This record gives sequence, structure tokens and C-alpha cells, in this order.
Amino acid sequence: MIDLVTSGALAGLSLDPSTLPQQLVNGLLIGAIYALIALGYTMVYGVLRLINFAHGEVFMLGAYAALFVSYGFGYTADAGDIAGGTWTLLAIMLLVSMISCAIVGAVIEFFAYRPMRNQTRIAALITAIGVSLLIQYGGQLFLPAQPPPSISEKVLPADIRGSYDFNLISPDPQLESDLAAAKTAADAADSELEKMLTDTGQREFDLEPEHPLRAAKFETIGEVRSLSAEIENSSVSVTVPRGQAVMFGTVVLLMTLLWWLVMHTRTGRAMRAASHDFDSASLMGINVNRVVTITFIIGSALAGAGAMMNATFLRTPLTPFFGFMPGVKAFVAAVLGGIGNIPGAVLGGFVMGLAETLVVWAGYGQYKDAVAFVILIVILLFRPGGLLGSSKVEKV
Amino acid sequence: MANTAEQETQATLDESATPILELADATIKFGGLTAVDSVSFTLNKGDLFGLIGPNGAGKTTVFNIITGVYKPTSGDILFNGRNIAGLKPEKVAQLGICRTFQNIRLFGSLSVLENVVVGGFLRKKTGLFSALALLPPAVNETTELRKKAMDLLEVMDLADVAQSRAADLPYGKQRRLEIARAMATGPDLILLDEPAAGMNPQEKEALATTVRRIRDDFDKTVLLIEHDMRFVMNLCERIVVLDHGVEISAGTPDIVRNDPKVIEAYLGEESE
Amino acid sequence: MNPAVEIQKPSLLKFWGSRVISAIAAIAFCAGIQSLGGPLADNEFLYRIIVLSGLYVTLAVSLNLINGITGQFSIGHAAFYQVGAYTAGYLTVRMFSTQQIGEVPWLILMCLVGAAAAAITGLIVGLPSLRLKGDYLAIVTLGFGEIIRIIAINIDEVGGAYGLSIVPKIQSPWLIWALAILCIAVCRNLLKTAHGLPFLAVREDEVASSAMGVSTTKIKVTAFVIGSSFAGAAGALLAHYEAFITPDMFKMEVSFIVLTMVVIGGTGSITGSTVAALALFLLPEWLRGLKEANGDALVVSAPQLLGATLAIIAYIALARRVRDHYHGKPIQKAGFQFGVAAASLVLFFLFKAVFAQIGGLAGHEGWEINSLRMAIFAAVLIVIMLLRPQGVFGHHEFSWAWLKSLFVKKKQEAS
Amino acid sequence: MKFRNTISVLSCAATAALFLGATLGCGDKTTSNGTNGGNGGGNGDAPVAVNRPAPLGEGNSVATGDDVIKIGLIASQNGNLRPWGVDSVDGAMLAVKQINDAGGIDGKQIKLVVGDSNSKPEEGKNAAEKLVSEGVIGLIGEVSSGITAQLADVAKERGVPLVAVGATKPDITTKGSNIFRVCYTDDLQGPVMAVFAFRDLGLTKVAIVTDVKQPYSTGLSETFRTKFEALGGEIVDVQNYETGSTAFNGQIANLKAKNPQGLFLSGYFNEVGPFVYQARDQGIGKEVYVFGGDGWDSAEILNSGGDAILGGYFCNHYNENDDRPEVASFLAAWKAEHGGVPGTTMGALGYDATALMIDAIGRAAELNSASVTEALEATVDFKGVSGDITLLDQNGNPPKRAIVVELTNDGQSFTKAYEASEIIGE
Repeated sequence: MIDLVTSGALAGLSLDPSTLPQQLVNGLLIGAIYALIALGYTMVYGVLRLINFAHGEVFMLGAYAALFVSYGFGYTADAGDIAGGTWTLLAIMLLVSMISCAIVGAVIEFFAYRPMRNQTRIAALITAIGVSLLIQYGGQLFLPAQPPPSISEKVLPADIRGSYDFNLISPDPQLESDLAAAKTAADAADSELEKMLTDTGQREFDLEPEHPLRAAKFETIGEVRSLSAEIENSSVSVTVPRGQAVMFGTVVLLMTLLWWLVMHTRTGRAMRAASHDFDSASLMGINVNRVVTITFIIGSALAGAGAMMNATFLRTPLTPFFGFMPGVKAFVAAVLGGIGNIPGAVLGGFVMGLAETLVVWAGYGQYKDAVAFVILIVILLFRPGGLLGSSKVEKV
Repeated sequence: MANTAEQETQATLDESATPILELADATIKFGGLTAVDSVSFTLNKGDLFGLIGPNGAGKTTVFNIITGVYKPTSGDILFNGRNIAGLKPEKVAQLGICRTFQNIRLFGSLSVLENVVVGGFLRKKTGLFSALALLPPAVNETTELRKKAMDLLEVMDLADVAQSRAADLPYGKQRRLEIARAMATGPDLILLDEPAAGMNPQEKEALATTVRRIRDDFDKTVLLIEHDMRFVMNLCERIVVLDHGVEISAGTPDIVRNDPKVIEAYLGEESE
Repeated sequence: MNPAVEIQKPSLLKFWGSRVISAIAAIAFCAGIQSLGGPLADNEFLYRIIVLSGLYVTLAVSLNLINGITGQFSIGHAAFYQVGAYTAGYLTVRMFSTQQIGEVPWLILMCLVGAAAAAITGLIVGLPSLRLKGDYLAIVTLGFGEIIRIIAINIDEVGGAYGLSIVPKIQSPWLIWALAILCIAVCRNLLKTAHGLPFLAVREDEVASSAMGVSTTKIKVTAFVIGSSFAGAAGALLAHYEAFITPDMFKMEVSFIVLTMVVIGGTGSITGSTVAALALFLLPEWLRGLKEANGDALVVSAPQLLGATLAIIAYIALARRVRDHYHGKPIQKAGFQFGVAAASLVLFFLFKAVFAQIGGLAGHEGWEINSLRMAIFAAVLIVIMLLRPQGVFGHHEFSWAWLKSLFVKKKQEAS
Repeated sequence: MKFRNTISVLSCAATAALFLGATLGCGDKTTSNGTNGGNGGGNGDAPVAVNRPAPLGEGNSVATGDDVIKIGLIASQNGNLRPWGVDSVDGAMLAVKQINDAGGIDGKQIKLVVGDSNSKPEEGKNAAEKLVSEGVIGLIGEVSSGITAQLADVAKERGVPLVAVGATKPDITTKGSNIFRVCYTDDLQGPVMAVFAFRDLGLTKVAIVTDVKQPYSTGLSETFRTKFEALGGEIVDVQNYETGSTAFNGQIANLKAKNPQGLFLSGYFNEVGPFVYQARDQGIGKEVYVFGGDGWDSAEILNSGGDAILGGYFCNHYNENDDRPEVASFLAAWKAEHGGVPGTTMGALGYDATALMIDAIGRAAELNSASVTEALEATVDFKGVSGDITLLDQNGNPPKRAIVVELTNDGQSFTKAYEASEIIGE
């Protein structure tokens, strides 16, 4: 065991340039989710100077809401093969998830955070931690956690299962046609073996490996493997599952929507004012309570959207605790970008996603979570305000 | 209301004066904004010096560069002949400059007495270990510091509230407490940032007496920022006027009062 | 108002007398803890909990020095605990058998080593605090704790994820409590002398402190070093008491719980930290005892318990809002007060019904006791914060005079 | 100012009223349900029959007399190992019920006391100490190696025999002479999968995926690697992740570049399912086999792995389609008692461990822990559901058979069984 980890870590140090494009795309995809959650942290912090520790839990609840919707349509985990899901269902799941998160966010704000508004920040933080724990463990009491459910792939419409392949360096077309032929041969050998087994009532693994039919199967599948290895080695390609492409598009759309809302509407102006100076904003006749509620609603709804897509397209297993780590990472992303700064949160989210995947790329998968904090500490030490934030000089 | 007698004293002092603080072309820029633009003036030992100017003139910034809160972009600040520009605030305080703040900065949840003890702590002699183990030297020193602090509170007429929370004091007393706390550090030079702000005329009168006592009885040099022209003109012997970070006038109250630049800068405010 | 205070030198007799009495009391207490093992031999679980609560007292009081007294926002205390535990544990595994030292002296030595290792770590973490403030410092300390934990998982020398078994097991209940008492004494001594005031001053106002000649950097780093060294020593004791440590024992939750103890007790109050540490360590353990009760009772009571706590939270929030709205007219306020109480009662029944429904829908046959106990813990946390955000003890310390004043005040109210 | 006080007094009163209401309501219900348990603080000294299917597994209480023999079971009734913990409790209860229905041992009933380890080693240790201090004659548990290692320390220290249910890490039984297990070790499991992959699947280039946070996973990866390389295969890549990870795109892209013919995933089902799903999503085709150890054993893997995981192989302790007679009778008894079939293999192992312990108690010369330990040590050919168990001169590790199963839409289909001698002999 000792040898494995040490040697594994060393053997893993492989900076394979051919996988880099794929890894960068992976980083952007996961980063998009972090960015979406980070927006909620950053908006709340911007207005209230409060670390909403329960944000990760709101995210978790959003995923469950989406799960219940899919259950409502009969797409439970153990449902048999049913006709492909529909785009409408996905849209409903997204909406329900966003709405229920918005409600939860507003409720938490009203009951737990509003009374703490004039208290010390540490007291507010403890309350937030309390809310987070309450939702986690309360969730374990009331949410179906055994077995930990995840959203069935059956909700995905048939036309977005599968993936987009982009060839940066294309393989020899000859190889591809060879591969197709080899696959057909392998399938034929396999079905021949199957047929023999059903006819004789034997089990495959009771046969000797040298049995002619098994040998044929090994040979044909070996051909498939060597051909696909050859293709893989001679080409550089990026695979994006279609679902994740849809997810990325939705995230970008939501971010644009948020940007428009913040920059071009009355509410957005009020939010910016409150974020700039909470007390003056209230003196200027802005209903700050309303602004805070709206901030929570928007932030939570974004987390809800992220949760639904995370659970559906990235196929994250759901447990009442699964919001914690993405929550922490998104928070780090928000700090990284300069907390309170909306473009900063997006940037931070992407940086976070990229950093994480690059560490895995280098073969240190076990340090994936640690790298978030290392980057954070380094950045904060050299740029205390975050990447896009400004560290305010205290007025004396 | 110039007091000729005082002016004479001033003049004689100037002859034999030893400079205690010299600002030489002190400049500070925040980004593109030049908050203080080559300000130079000299304080002599025993001076009662005023620094005035309209809002945003950069008075407090001058204080901040003297006390090390900000590092001046260029220029020197000599204290007793030593350049203190860019030293840390605590270092400056240890050298003997102490200040009060425009927006009162007391240690709110500590008692009045404790606030003053913090000031006096600067001159402590015992080590931390002695305190952690509660050894007699630390205990005795604590008693001594508290006694000294109590004496100071008597002087500042705060002895009766020694055990109250500092934040619970009325405004005027808080201002006095800040001065007491600054005095406790045993400074040679004391900087007062708008000590009379928010006080009524009686309180201001009492304050002026106290400030004079600080100078005369305790032998300190005083530099103060004030908004209230009448207060400054009555109290200070020399005055520097800043506007938009630039020194526009300097001299005795009479000179300053009649300087057209000052009148222009204060247009609308002089009637105060 | 308060009369002018006479500052007197404490009489020599009183000074040394009280110290001797405290020392005797402390020794008696430690001896009591040690000998409690006899009568509690049948109930080792209880004894174990009593002993281990001493470690949490140390952790909470030492974190209080950083967070409460010096006002820094450190939420990664488990990191120091872990560093102490691993350093001491590793050294014991490696070196104990080759040394001719008795077990208890060795343990004391290991405490010092653990404390030193944690102090160095504290210095490293304390240094960023020169540049960072508030939430930023908090998130850095949190991240630092996670980094240390993940590194420990990946170092096979110390057992990796599997954990480190420590041979020999050296259990010394009296030492655990002696450390707790030492920690309390050190913090209290600090606050009793003038040396403690700069720490408080840094908490109150950093700018003003430095203007008063207080080296804020030095004070903050000192607080970090002292606080973390106590946590390190506690870690060393934990490692030898359990004879086994895993990185998972030092997760973020541990830091959160210790932080919670400090805040609930009242930031800055040593008494508060001590009491809260005992309460919050023993409360979940007591709730663990719920398991003993009949399962059916719990099925029924879980929605009610949760419903009740949520209703209380709702009640407090609503009451606050009403109070903010109608400052002034007592009658109006009283009326609304009852209205709110009634609304909360309705909410309680609503919550109860909803939870029972959800529980039924989710097909839970019973309630997971561990989740229930943590949910109740969390709810209590929120309720306390809403009711007393400054913590149960606020900035107060226990003293006979304080106790007396409480008593006298009550009398006055009664008359 | 004064009114503030009134307000807070009122608040307190109303709060108290709410609390009272809650607790009173709770009290009412309990009495109407006819149970005698107090709410919350009750000491729970009311004995609860063990054969009652208690969801919480409670039933531990102080000894009430000499007519019961108490054995302790540690299981994760909460946390990520819960599916296994619950099954092991159900299995153990079944074994206890069978012996009690048959009249007990020498007229004494067996009483199962369950402690919750909450999927954490230190809590498992606490629970074990608690059970021992309540006077159990022997301990059973846990399903995870990390937790069992702690139980072993307690058992060794207190001289109570321990029968591990599903802990496969080899060095656990070396902690003391009174530590036994009913499952095979990773020394068998890893090589079995290596032999299966090399010989039966015909793979020569395999990549290993390890959960570095699980000692079980790191250990299994190592034994697999050693055997596979000894057979002449090549390990082309090693990727790591941590328990609780949810996104594996990075690791998968690395693996894909190495073109392995198969992936050995030594982790637990919580992560393996999503890993395989995402791997297939990222274009690792069906011709790349996936296989792993008994950590895969849960119905949940079919859910989180979706169609992607179908056709994966893993090593298990028993299978419903195995032709041993014990399996059929066990399944029948399970169906009668709990309904359905056990969700995981831990139902059978929990049953085996408990039955073995009971068997040893029956054979023991005296009714104390030392005698039971001796009896356990002398076990020869105990007919367990998961195979024959012999502990005599085996250092606590029974030579067992290992079963390779394939994941299909209906669950696990029996693929091939290996006897320990086949593998170790090679």
C-alpha cells in the first residue's frame, strides 16, 4: 500500500500534452458550475458582508428538488427502460429547482440572517454554520438518502445522450474504417459465443480460455483495442458530452441574464447601491430589505440551476452532504475573484475548475481539493483583495 | 483677538527654539490624487500649533503620515532630528508621538481605566512570560500602571467613571478619554485630531484650558487639527492652513486670519 | 455612578494565599478526575467522555485567545490539534521503545513536542494574519486546516488515510485536565495583568492600538502561537489516549464545533468557553443516549422536536421584526408579541405535519439518531445565536463578585 | 428599557411553552403507543426484544439477568456505509432469531446489542468500548477495514473476541489472537481479480483507479497490481481520487490517453458508479472492461453507474445464484423475516459472523470471553452462507472462496467462483 501511493504519485506525474486540450475543456465545464454557485456567495457578501455558509446546502436542496420532479414523472432509478425524456421535463426540472432554491434562500434569510444583521460578523457566521448543519442533518432525516439517489439518465432526451467529438489532429481515416470493421468482427465473434452458450447452457467463464470461440472473441476484441489505441495515439481530440455542452450554454445564458439584471434594471441598480454602501443606500430611499431578499433569491436560484445541471449532466450522486464541498470551493472561487465582485466570481469559478483539472492532469488527483486552498492562500497573500477585487484601505 | 503678550512670548521662543518635528516637502499620492502636496512646516518644542483647512484639505492625512499610518510618497519627516517617514505606527508611538482620532477610536468594551492603561503599557518592563505565570513583577507593574492611569484620569477629570465601559461614556468625555489615553504613552509630541468636534461652548472652553495645561504643566508639544476657527485662533500660537493638500498660508493667527487666500478657501465657512 | 477606584497593591498574603489555594484546588481536581476511573469502571463510556471533554476545554479556551481575546478570525483550529497529534504520535511510534523514559514523563515530553510543532505551525499561519483581516483570514485558516489534513492523508509515513496507531497507549486523564486547567490559568493570568490589555486592544481597534504603541503584528502572532501550542499539546494527549489517529478526526467540522463553543460561550470570556466546551461536547453525547430510548418514541418525536425548534427560530425572528417595527407603544408590542407567539404555534403544527408527511413519503421507518442529534445540535446553535448573539456569557468572566451581583440583582427585582 | 425586559421575559415564556408543548406532545404519543420508553433522556433500562425489527438497531440495554447472553454488533447505521451497516444488522438479527426460536443456548436467550459506528473509526471505537463495558461476551463487526482496525484494538485490550464481518484488509487479524473474520482478505480478492482479468478476460494492459482516502482501496490496488504484474500483465496508469469526489473528468482524460484494456477500480460504489458513468461519457468504450473489489457491492451502483456500469465485474463473497444449500435456506429465512433479498452481501456476512459467534458460544467450555475465543479458534468447517469457514490454525483468516459476479440489469449474475487454494497456489 505504501509503495503504491508513493510510486503511484510519481508514476502519475505525466504531463501528457495530448490530453491537455481535453483537460482544459473539462476544467471549464466544472468551473462553470463553481462560477454559478460562487455568484450566490459573492452577491450576498457584496450586499451583507456575510458568508452565507448555507449556500452549499441550498445547492444540495436544489438537486433534490430536481430529483423529485423526475420521480414525479416516473423516472425513478429502478424504472425500466422508458421512452427517452423530453426537453420539457428538463426545463421543468430546472425551473422547479431554481424556484425552490429561491424560496429556501429567502426563508433562510428572513428567519436566520435578518435577525443577526446588526450583530457581530462572527455571530452571523456561526448562525450560518448552524443553518448549514441543520439542513445537512435535517436533510439526512427527511430526504431519501438510502440508497443515495442520483438523477436517472433516462430524463435526458435521446438526442443529447452521446457526445460531441472535436478532432484537433485527425487520425488517419483508414484507421477509423479499420476500427469500424474490427468492431463488427468483434460483435460477430461475441454473438457467436453467446449463441453457443445459450444453445449448450454453459457459462462463458466455465470454458477454458483456449476454447476456440473464446479465443476468437479475445482476438477480435484485441484488434479493436489496438486500433483504437493507435487512433488515440495519432490524434488529439476533445470530447464533450452533449449534456455538458447544453449545461455550459445554459450557464453562460444565466450569467448574461444576471449581468443584464444587475447593470440595466432598477433592482440591479439598487443592489449595486446597497453593495457599495448599505447604510447610505437605505438613507437614499432604497428598500434594503427588499434588495437583500432579492439578492438571496437570485443567488439561490442560480445555485438551484447549477445543482439541477450538476446532478443531471455531470451525474453527481446525491446525498444530503454533497453540497458542502462544491459550496466551499465556490466560496473559495468567490474570494479568489474578489468577493463582492460579480465578474470576479465567474473568473474565480473558472480558475478553480481549471486549477483542479490541471492538478489531476499532472497526476495528483488526490490533491484536487487541497489545490483550491493553496491557490487561495497564495493569491490572498499577494493580492489580498482577490483577482478583480480591490482591497479597501481602512479610513482612519 | 490676538494676544500681544503671547505673541511676544512666541517670538522669544522662536529665538531659542529647538525643532521637534519638521515636515520637509511631505507628499502623498493615492493613485492619481495628490492628497498632500509638499507640505513643510516646523514645530518647536513647547509649541501649541494648529493645522486648519476646509473639508478634504488633507489635514488628517498629514496626521496619518506623521504617525506612520501612511508612508509619504516623497519628502521627509524629522522627529527630534530622526527621519520617521514610513516607520510603523507603533514605532512612531514608541519614539514619542501620540495622537487622537477624528472619529473617536476608543477600545469600546474596555473600561475607561483599562483604555488608559493600554496607553501606558508602551513603557512596560516585564516580559510576557512573567504575566502568563502571574509572577510578582508583572502583578506589581500592573498595579503601578493602573495607579499612573488613575492619576491621569484625575487630571482629565474622568476619575469618577474609571470603571465604566468606554463606549458608554458621553461624547465629550470620550474625547477627553482619548486625550488621556494618548497622554499615557508619555509622548513628547501630541497630535489632536479635531478635539473639540461636537462639543458645546462650555466644553470647548474647558477643553482649551486642558490643552494649555498639557502644554504648560506636562511640558508637551501640541499639534491640533480643528474646524472651529475661533477655537483655534484663541488657542494656537502658530497655524498652518491647508487647502486641497497644498499649504496656502502659515503664521500667527493674525496673519492667517487676514490672508486673502485663506478667506477664499473658507468662503462661506468663516462665519462659523 | 461608580466611585473613584482606589488602586492598591495586593497584599502579599492574599496574593500568595489565593495562588496556593488555586494550585491545591487544581491538583485536587486532577486527582479527582484520575480517581473517578475507579467508581466509573463499570461505565467506561461515561468516564471516557468526561476525560475527553477536558481536551475540548483546552481547544475552546485556546481558540478563544485567538478569536475572542485578540479578535482574529481563525476557523482552522483543528489544524493545530492535528499537527500536535501527528508529531507526538509519530515520535512515540518511532522512538519510545528506544528510550528509557517512563510513560508519563514521556507523555509530558510529547505534549511539549506537540505544542512546539503546533506553535511553529501557528507562527506560519499567524504570519498571513499580518496582511489579512476578518473573513479573508478566516478562509485562509480554514484552507490551511484542509491542506494539512489532505497532506496527512497522503503521507504514508504517518499511516495515510488508514491512520496512525500509537504504541504504547498512554492514558493519563489527570494530564488532560491539568492541561485544560493550565490553559485556563494562562489565559486568565494574561487578562489579570496589564499584558492582556494590548490583546484586547487589538480586538477592539487595531489602528488605535498601533497608535498607542502596541505592535499589532507581535500581539497577533503571539496569540496564534500560544493558542496553537495549547491545541498541539491537546492533540498529543488525544493521540496517546486514543492510541489511534486518522486525518478524519481533524476535519473542518471539528474546527467549526470548537469555534461554536467559543462564540456560544461569549467571545473573550474564558468562563464562557469552558462552560460551552463542556456543554457542547456533552450535549451531543447525551443526545446519543436517546438511542437507548424506545425507537417508536423517536419516530413520533422527531418531527415534533424539529418542528418545535424551527418554530422557535421563526418566533424569535418574527418577534424581532415586530419589535423593530413598533418601537414605542408597549400595549401594541405586547399584543403583537402574543400574536407572534400564536403564529409560531401554528407554524409549529405546520412544520410538524410537513415533516411527518415528508418522513412518511421518503419511506423512513425510523429516524437516524445521529442525524437527529446533529440536527438538534444545529437548531440549538441557531436559537442561542438568535437569543444571545454575544454568547451566553458575553464578555463576562466568572468571579464571586459577578455571581453575587447576579444574586443581588434578582433580589432587587423581587422586592 | 424596562419594556425590553418584559419583551424578553415574554419571549422566554412563549419559547418555554413551545418547548413544553413539543415534549408533552411527544410524551402523549409514546404512552398511547403502549411503549414504556421515556422520551429523550430516558435511561432506556426497559429491555427490548432483539427479534423485533428495530430500524435503529437499538435494543442495547443493561443486563437484566443471567438468562441472556449478550453479544455486541458494531455497524454503520449512519454515514456513507449505511447500506452495508443496515444489512449486517439485519443478517445478525436473523441469526439471533433463529437460535432463540430454537430455544437458545442451554436455555439462555441470545441478545444482540447494536452499536453505531456512524461510518467513522473513532466512533466505532467509542461504541465498542461502550458495548464491552455493558458486558457483551463477544463483538461482531465491522464492514469496513478502517473501523474494524479500531474494534480490534478494543477487543485485544479487553480480551473480548471479535469476528469481523467484511473487513478485508489483511493485517487486521494480526492485531490479536482473538480477532477473527468471516470474509476473505484483500490478499485473496486482489489476486482473484488479477487472475480473472488476465486469464478470463484476456487483458494485458490495465489501469488502476484508487481512492486514496480508503485504506481498503489502496491495499486492494496494491495486491491486484502485484499479482497482475506477476502474471505478466502491465499496469499502464494509476489514477487517484478521494472519497466524496464527484467529478472525475480529469482522471478519465488521463486514462484515455493511456489506452488501457481494462480499469481496475478498487474504491467503493459511491464513487465507482459515477466514475464509470463519466468514463463512458468521455468516450472510454465498452471494449474497455471495468472491474473491482467487493466495495462495489450495492444496488446503488446500478443507479449511479447507470447503463455504463452494466457488464462490469467484481469480486464478491457470495451470490444468490450460488449452488450451496446454505444460500437457499438463508434466502428463504431472510425473505420470511425481512422480506425480499438482502441488498448487499453484508446481509450474508453479518449472518455468518453472528452464527459463527453463536456457534462458538455453544461450543465454549464456559460462558466467558476467553472460552468463546478458544472455541472460535477451534472452528473447523463451519457451514456459512458465504462458504465453509475454518479458523483452526489460520491466524483468524479463514480460507474462503471468492466469487466473481457481473453487473446486469437485474443485479449481480454469478460468473465464476475461485477457491482460495487455486489462487494462492499459483
